[in-house]
Amino acid sequence: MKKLLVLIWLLAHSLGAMAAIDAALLAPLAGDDPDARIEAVNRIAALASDDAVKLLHALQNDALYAAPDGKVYIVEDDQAFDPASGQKVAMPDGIDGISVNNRLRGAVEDALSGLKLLSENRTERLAAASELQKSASAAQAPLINKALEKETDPEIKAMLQLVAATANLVSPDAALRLAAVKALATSSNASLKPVLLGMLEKNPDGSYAEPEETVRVEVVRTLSDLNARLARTEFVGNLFYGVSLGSVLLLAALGLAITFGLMGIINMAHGELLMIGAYTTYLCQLVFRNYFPLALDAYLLAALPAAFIVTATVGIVLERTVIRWLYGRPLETLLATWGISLMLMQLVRTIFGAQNVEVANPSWMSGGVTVMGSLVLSYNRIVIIFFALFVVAAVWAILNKTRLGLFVRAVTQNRRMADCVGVSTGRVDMMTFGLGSGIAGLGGVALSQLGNVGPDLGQGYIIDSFMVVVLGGVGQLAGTVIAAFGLGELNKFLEPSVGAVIAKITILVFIIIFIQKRPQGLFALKGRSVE
Amino acid sequence: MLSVKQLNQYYGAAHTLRGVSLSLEKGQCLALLGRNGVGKTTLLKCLMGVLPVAGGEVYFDDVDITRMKPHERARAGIAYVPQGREIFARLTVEENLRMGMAVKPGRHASAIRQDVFALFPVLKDMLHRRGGDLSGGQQQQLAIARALLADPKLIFFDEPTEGIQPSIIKDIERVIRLLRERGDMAILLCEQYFDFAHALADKFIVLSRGEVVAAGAHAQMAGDDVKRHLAV
Amino acid sequence: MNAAIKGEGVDTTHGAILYLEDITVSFDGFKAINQLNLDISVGELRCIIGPNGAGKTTMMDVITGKTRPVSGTAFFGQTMDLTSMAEYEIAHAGIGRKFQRPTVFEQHTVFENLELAMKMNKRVAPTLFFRVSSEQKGKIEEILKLIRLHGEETRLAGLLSHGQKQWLEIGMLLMQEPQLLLLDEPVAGMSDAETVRTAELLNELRGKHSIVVVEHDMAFVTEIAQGGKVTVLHEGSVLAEGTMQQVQADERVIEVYLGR
Amino acid sequence: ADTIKVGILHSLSGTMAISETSLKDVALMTIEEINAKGGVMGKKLEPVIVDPASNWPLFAEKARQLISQDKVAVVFGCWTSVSRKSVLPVFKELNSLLFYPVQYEGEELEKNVFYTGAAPNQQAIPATEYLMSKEGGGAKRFVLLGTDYVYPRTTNKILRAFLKSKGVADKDIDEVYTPFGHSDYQTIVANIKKFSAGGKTAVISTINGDSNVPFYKELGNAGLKATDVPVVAFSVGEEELRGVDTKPLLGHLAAWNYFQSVKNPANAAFIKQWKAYAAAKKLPNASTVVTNDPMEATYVGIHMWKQAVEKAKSTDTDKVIAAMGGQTVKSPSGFMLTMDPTNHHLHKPVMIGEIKGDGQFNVVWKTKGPLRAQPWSPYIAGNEGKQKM
Amino acid sequence: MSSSLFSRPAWIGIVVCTLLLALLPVLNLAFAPGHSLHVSTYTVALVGKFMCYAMAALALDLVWGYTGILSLGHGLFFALGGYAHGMYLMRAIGRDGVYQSHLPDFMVFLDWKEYPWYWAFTDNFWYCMALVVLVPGVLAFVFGYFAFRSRIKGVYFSIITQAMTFAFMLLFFRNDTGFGGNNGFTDFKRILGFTIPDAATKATLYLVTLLLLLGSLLLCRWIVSSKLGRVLQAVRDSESRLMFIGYNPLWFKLFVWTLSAVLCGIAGALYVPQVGIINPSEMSPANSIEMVIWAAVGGRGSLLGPIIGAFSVNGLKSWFTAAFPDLWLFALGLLFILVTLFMPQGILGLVKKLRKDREAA
Ligand SMILES: Nc1ncnc2c1ncn2[C@@H]1O[C@H](COP(=O)(O)OP(=O)(O)OP(=O)(O)O)[C@@H](O)[C@H]1O
Ligand SMILES: Nc1ncnc2c1ncn2[C@@H]1O[C@H](COP(=O)(O)OP(=O)(O)OP(=O)(O)O)[C@@H](O)[C@H]1O
Ligand SMILES: NC(N)=O
Ligand SMILES: [Mg+2]
Ligand SMILES: [Mg+2]
Repeated sequence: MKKLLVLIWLLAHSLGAMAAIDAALLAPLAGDDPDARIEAVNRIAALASDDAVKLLHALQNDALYAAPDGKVYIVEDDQAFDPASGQKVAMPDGIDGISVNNRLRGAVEDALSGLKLLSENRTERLAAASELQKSASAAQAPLINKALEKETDPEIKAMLQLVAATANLVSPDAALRLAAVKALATSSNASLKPVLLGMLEKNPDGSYAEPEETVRVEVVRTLSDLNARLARTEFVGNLFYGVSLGSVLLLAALGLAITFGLMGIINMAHGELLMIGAYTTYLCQLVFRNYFPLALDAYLLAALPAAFIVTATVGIVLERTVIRWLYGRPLETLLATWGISLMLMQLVRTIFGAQNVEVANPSWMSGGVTVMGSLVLSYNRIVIIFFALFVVAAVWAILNKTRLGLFVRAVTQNRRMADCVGVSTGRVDMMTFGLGSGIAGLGGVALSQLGNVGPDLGQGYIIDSFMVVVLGGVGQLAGTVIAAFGLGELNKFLEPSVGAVIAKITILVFIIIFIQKRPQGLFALKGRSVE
Repeated sequence: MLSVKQLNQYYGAAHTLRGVSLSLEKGQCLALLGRNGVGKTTLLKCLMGVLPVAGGEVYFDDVDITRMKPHERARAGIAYVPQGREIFARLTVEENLRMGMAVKPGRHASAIRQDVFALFPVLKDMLHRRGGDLSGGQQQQLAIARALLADPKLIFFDEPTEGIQPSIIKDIERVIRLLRERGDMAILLCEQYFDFAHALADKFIVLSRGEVVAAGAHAQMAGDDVKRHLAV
Repeated sequence: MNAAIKGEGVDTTHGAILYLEDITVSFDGFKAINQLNLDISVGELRCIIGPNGAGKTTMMDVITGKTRPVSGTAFFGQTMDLTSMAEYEIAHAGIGRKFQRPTVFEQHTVFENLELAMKMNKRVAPTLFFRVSSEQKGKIEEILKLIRLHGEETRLAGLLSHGQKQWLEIGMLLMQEPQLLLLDEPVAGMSDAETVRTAELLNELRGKHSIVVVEHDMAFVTEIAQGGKVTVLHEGSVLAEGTMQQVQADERVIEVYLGR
Repeated sequence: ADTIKVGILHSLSGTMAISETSLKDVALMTIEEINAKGGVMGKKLEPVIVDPASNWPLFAEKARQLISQDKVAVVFGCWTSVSRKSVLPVFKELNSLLFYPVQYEGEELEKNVFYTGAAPNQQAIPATEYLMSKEGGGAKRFVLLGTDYVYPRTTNKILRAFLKSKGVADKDIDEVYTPFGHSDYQTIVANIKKFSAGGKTAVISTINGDSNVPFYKELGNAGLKATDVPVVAFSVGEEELRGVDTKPLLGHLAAWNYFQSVKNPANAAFIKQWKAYAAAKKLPNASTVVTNDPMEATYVGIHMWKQAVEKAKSTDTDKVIAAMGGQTVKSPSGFMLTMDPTNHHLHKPVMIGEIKGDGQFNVVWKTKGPLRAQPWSPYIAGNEGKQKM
Repeated sequence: MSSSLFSRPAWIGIVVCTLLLALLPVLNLAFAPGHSLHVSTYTVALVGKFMCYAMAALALDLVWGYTGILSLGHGLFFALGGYAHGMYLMRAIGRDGVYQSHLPDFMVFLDWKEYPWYWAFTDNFWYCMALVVLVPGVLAFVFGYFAFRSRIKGVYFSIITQAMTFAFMLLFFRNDTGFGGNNGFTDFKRILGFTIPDAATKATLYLVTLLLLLGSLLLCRWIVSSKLGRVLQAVRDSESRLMFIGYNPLWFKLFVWTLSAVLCGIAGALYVPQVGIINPSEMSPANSIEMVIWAAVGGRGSLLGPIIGAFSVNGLKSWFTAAFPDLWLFALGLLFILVTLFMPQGILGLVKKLRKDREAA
């Protein structure tokens, strides 16, 4: 409905005519009659002037204020402007923000996107067109046709044609409807489905909602195309979600793959190292917010080395003070690291409070890219997938291409002999544990971009991390990677049909059964060397 | 080169080494003899720094190494072929050999010297097999090769012929002889196989219940006194 | 449960206690044992020699069920197919083994090691209700003396020296009273005098048990082989078989094993 | 004794510490305030704090310890319904008093408990009505999304019955549960998107605790805006939003009986007092502390108990219970709240707020005055006539 | 291992402790509150709970300390025993619940009209007691059979036991599963007709727990000091060697594993009426890890150690959570670290060492 109003107004007035905003038009905005406010928005939009756009933007961004006398001002950086004249004015007393609720905000958005459809700027038009794709109605046909006439860009044109076709579905002209249904065969807009299905339904009197047989045949065909496309989208979606979950599991588990997988420390404080990594990210954000607000989006890049260093340092301190006395007694490490875990959690709780702290995605990681019509792949998840692969590659290189890697493996297999051939085992232990902890810190940076940052963050990942490492085969990096992505995919393909809990239970049962088949995990070592 | 004075060691309350003293010069081979359980391995472990000593002193090149860690001794030029091989079971043969070069700075440790393969050809065929999968004798060869790769100044052999086929025992004998004759190394050979030790040693000591009960030069080695201490 | 687990009645009517036929064992394509054939007669003491890596230990692994061959058959007596039995079934059927590396229960005392090995019904309930009889105690004493660990029976086995562990393991083997003893390098790490003692012990056991000994100590092998057969393994198959003199004179054996 | 002991039973560690720690602090602040004004009947209040560590059996043990060992006169505590259920038998057995400050599912009336949070008709039902109204977006389809435990289950059962009574068909309602601590909402958000293709959809979220942040982050990144699919939450308040970047959440809703953004002198004083207290006690993040509904409910509860004790002139449980009925407190929500003598629940106003960029709420709807609680929802068959103790 | 498992002082300690523990409820009933000899109901309840934990720790020691099988899932058996007993206790509430229905409250608000099939006969106390033994026992047997047959060992075994308890926790958290979801069972009224809050009922439950704890201790002692005990330790140290001398480790492991699960289940069953609630968080992996910690702190592989550990860790926890509500995690965490570093054999190990040192001196 609201859209219809906007568009009628837009048409009724000659587009592009410049007119100052009448104060009378503004007055209802400050009032509290919701319908009047919406009508005011629409009338302002109909002015289609730069001032109108500016005003609507101000309304959208909570920058529109009202004085006690009912006059409306735009306030920017503690400066008040009169929207009617655009002049800077003295800040009136008792000025208060005009509150916007969802309904009004929706109306403003629609008005703006209608205006943008005729904008000079291609990106704006494109955005407006894809916005319209989500919900188009018959009343929009004239505007869309008008925009279509002017439009030269093929991509936007194709979009608008689909929008026009959607609008034509309810046209009284059967030929138009037929053409529309045909045109929509390439659409992947899920909200078409109920509309098309509705055309196939029978009225109470037994006649079809869509009277023409030929159109109905076409509807069935389009529907099956649409369904196929949606199914494909869903499949790709699940695939992506699985990879994404897998990369999270992988980042959570990688550090443990080193401290537990290679060094044999049942590190129950691993989760807390993730948490410390996440809190370091938070601190980096704070520092940037306070000292480099202009470069705020770069805080994450600074957080990576910072988190690595902080967690590696914590790891090294733990190793030197506690863990180093426990080599060769893996179960004791469970006990001591459990204690460490409790202390670290409480420490963070004491310093930062029990509540979660806010870590925002930098703007380049907010939102997502739309593919296949409707599937949104969020940037933060895409970035994390690539980040996970990068970290794995780095760890792999360190362990297999450097002497440190060789020494680590030698020390864990036969500490005493490694010492006897000249390896400073203490140093290697320290560096390895530091590395594993640092990697956990990097994992924490990634996790901070997806979920909570709170004292309990680590507890949510510790079990999964152990499952991943064990399923992959202790000490097998490749196994860890495959296990993480395998579990991610399995989870995401199960979840739509059975729900999150049963999916998780199924996965745990799967792990139990899988270990029966391969008692040493996915990449089991075989032969005498194991005994 | 190596000089040990009045070494004492305890396992709990058990006094395993009682005032053991010995000395060894460059180019010499000292045979360490004794029955099972008299403390031979324990002595080597103490000299390598794997076990702490309760009393006594160990000098290597006139440096007091009594309190040094094993890896410090290894870097100082001591290599060890332990009883029971102590191969890194899940490293490949190649990686095991590389570990032998752990004492050297990274850039000198890039390639494995080919002469060890001349000595133990079987290792060349097995380079990519895991150390733990090898047969007992193959592991023993690997352990010796690993020790030699460190280019040590002093080397401890703890029963190097144990489980080795006769032809390779001869090879090992040749190797040790070669090392001795090269003259740049001191060798401490702990051995139960008397003939083997006899063939190589310049001098010997016999342990019994942790005490040196006989010592002497090569010539006295075949004497009855030694036999008595070795008999059951 | 089959007869094997009760440990009674190995059918040796054809005079042989162990038959290996065309056994092949492969590790990732590497043939550790290749078409191996071997018979051991009842009461025989057979020495097996061969280069390091010839497959001697692997052969014992096959006999004791530790390693499964990719092809071939292994029979204990006429009826028991070893390739289809579990390790404990084979042990219970009457095959005892001493490993190349001494393996004893390090956290148990010497006495307990022997007690655990002792021949008896080794299922859960009998074990739970077991009490050592004085006769059994006597037997353990006897073995303790034999392996010269008398007076050490309350020490933890883990604290023994290498050679003492070897002895203990032999003692455990004897407690099992097996029909067939497999000894993998029993004198490795023993002094010459001790080696002589072991040879005496084996000579004593000769005839009471069937015995297979793997050793590299030629003096020892000569001592115990006496006139009996010696088998030389090489690259997983039998290279030569005969008396000690014959084998030692064999050019191929000298070439690959004894050296010049 | 010259002091009156009062117990504080909130988790200071474990998963619930996130929410409950600030209730402990508010309780301490209120006690300090009362003591500063002379205490109760001339005696100072002495708080006894224990940490039940988010462990339900430990709640029972600690409750028993407070009552029988420390001899407290009253206990302020609990957050989750399960913790309340686990301590109930103890309070009944030892005939002691519990003040419970959190919104819950109803279906309960206990003589020993005073409920200062909302019952479903004081939160869930008005919020749903709002979503169906023109101003609220006129939602026709509903996703009932919750954490799988008694509070969301029961609330959704009531809501389903309510929606049915408003003519919403079963196929237009989707009920989804996730476990506590669930953190991967990709599939669920994708499903919401799919479901919303079928008509104007709103999400009613009874997600509790840690899961809210990942849920909202996913929602924001998937491009589901409040103008498309509004989400109304019953367990997300100012405190929870401290841990979230709220820019992508603009316009999503929450229903409570109090918001920090409510403007009135009582609230201004309450906020000021809390901020000063946080700064004085050097609470972590003292500069950014916020107030929220359960904190307000705690504050009100303690004051009401004080008034009742003074009226009864005794801390004896039965006397205090008798005196509680009809007590009123001018609350920071701006309304005079009354304790219902028959059902031990507060009469509370209902407010609906939209999330703003600064983590506060913009109140877009509220009731004219306080509503009486209906702990036994009339939408559930068999509950008629159960509204009294 | 020495054949006389408990030394003379240990026996004296056991007898003295048993008598002291038995005395607690008597002092509680015999003396009025305020009397200097009075022991508070709270203390008695607390000690009752600790005894249940001690029994679980003892059961864990049998598999971990003696057989080397580290279970990170024993909380599950404890909880299942608790749930089995809890089913009876729920049925015994009758129509006294909030909804005054014959069904438990949670079934009413899930709209269930009848008991699901697996609740059949649970109104019978003895049937539920059978379940207390059978449910953990059968589950452990089946799980153990497959795991041990596949020769799953070490951390692999530990992790799948953790997966098992985690899976069950998620399952029980679901309300649809029919065990009360997150809330679990609570608000019990009576047992075998006796009112649960009654002091006499409580004292009886307490004494039954004490007797069963003592019984379990003696049973375990008998087992570990038999030859079977030595076989178990051999399983721990060298399983493959054991096979080559003719033992099938599968049945030995399965025997102790199942027995341990059953003991744990019984402990859980005793716990529920005394604590008054059972819910799925008992199955959380953290709870199982805590059990391991009790055993380790006390000294594993010694039977008495885990009991001492369960009492001391839980005692400290109870005290700390009240005395230092903001800091107790530091104290507890530090305790675990210090015990590991300085008392590798736990409290009992330290005591033994001190005694030995004194004898030596
Ligand atoms: N870790 C230990 N703890 C206690 N006693 C030990 C330990 N290791 C060895 N022993 C004892 O110390 C003594 C010396 O042992 P050692 O291994 O040095 O003997 P050895 O001379 O090398 O014997 P072998 O020829 O059998 O190798 C033996 O009696 C042995 O039982
Ligand atoms: N699990 C395995 N994986 C790979 N190779 C193996 C494995 N087990 C044995 N081998 C190889 O099989 C060959 C035979 O080994 P085996 O141990 O049987 O030799 P052996 O005759 O006992 O030698 P030795 O006299 O040195 O003890 C060796 O080359 C060994 O490296
Ligand atoms: N009552 C609640 N929010 O659990
Ligand atoms: Mg030795
Ligand atoms: Mg061999």
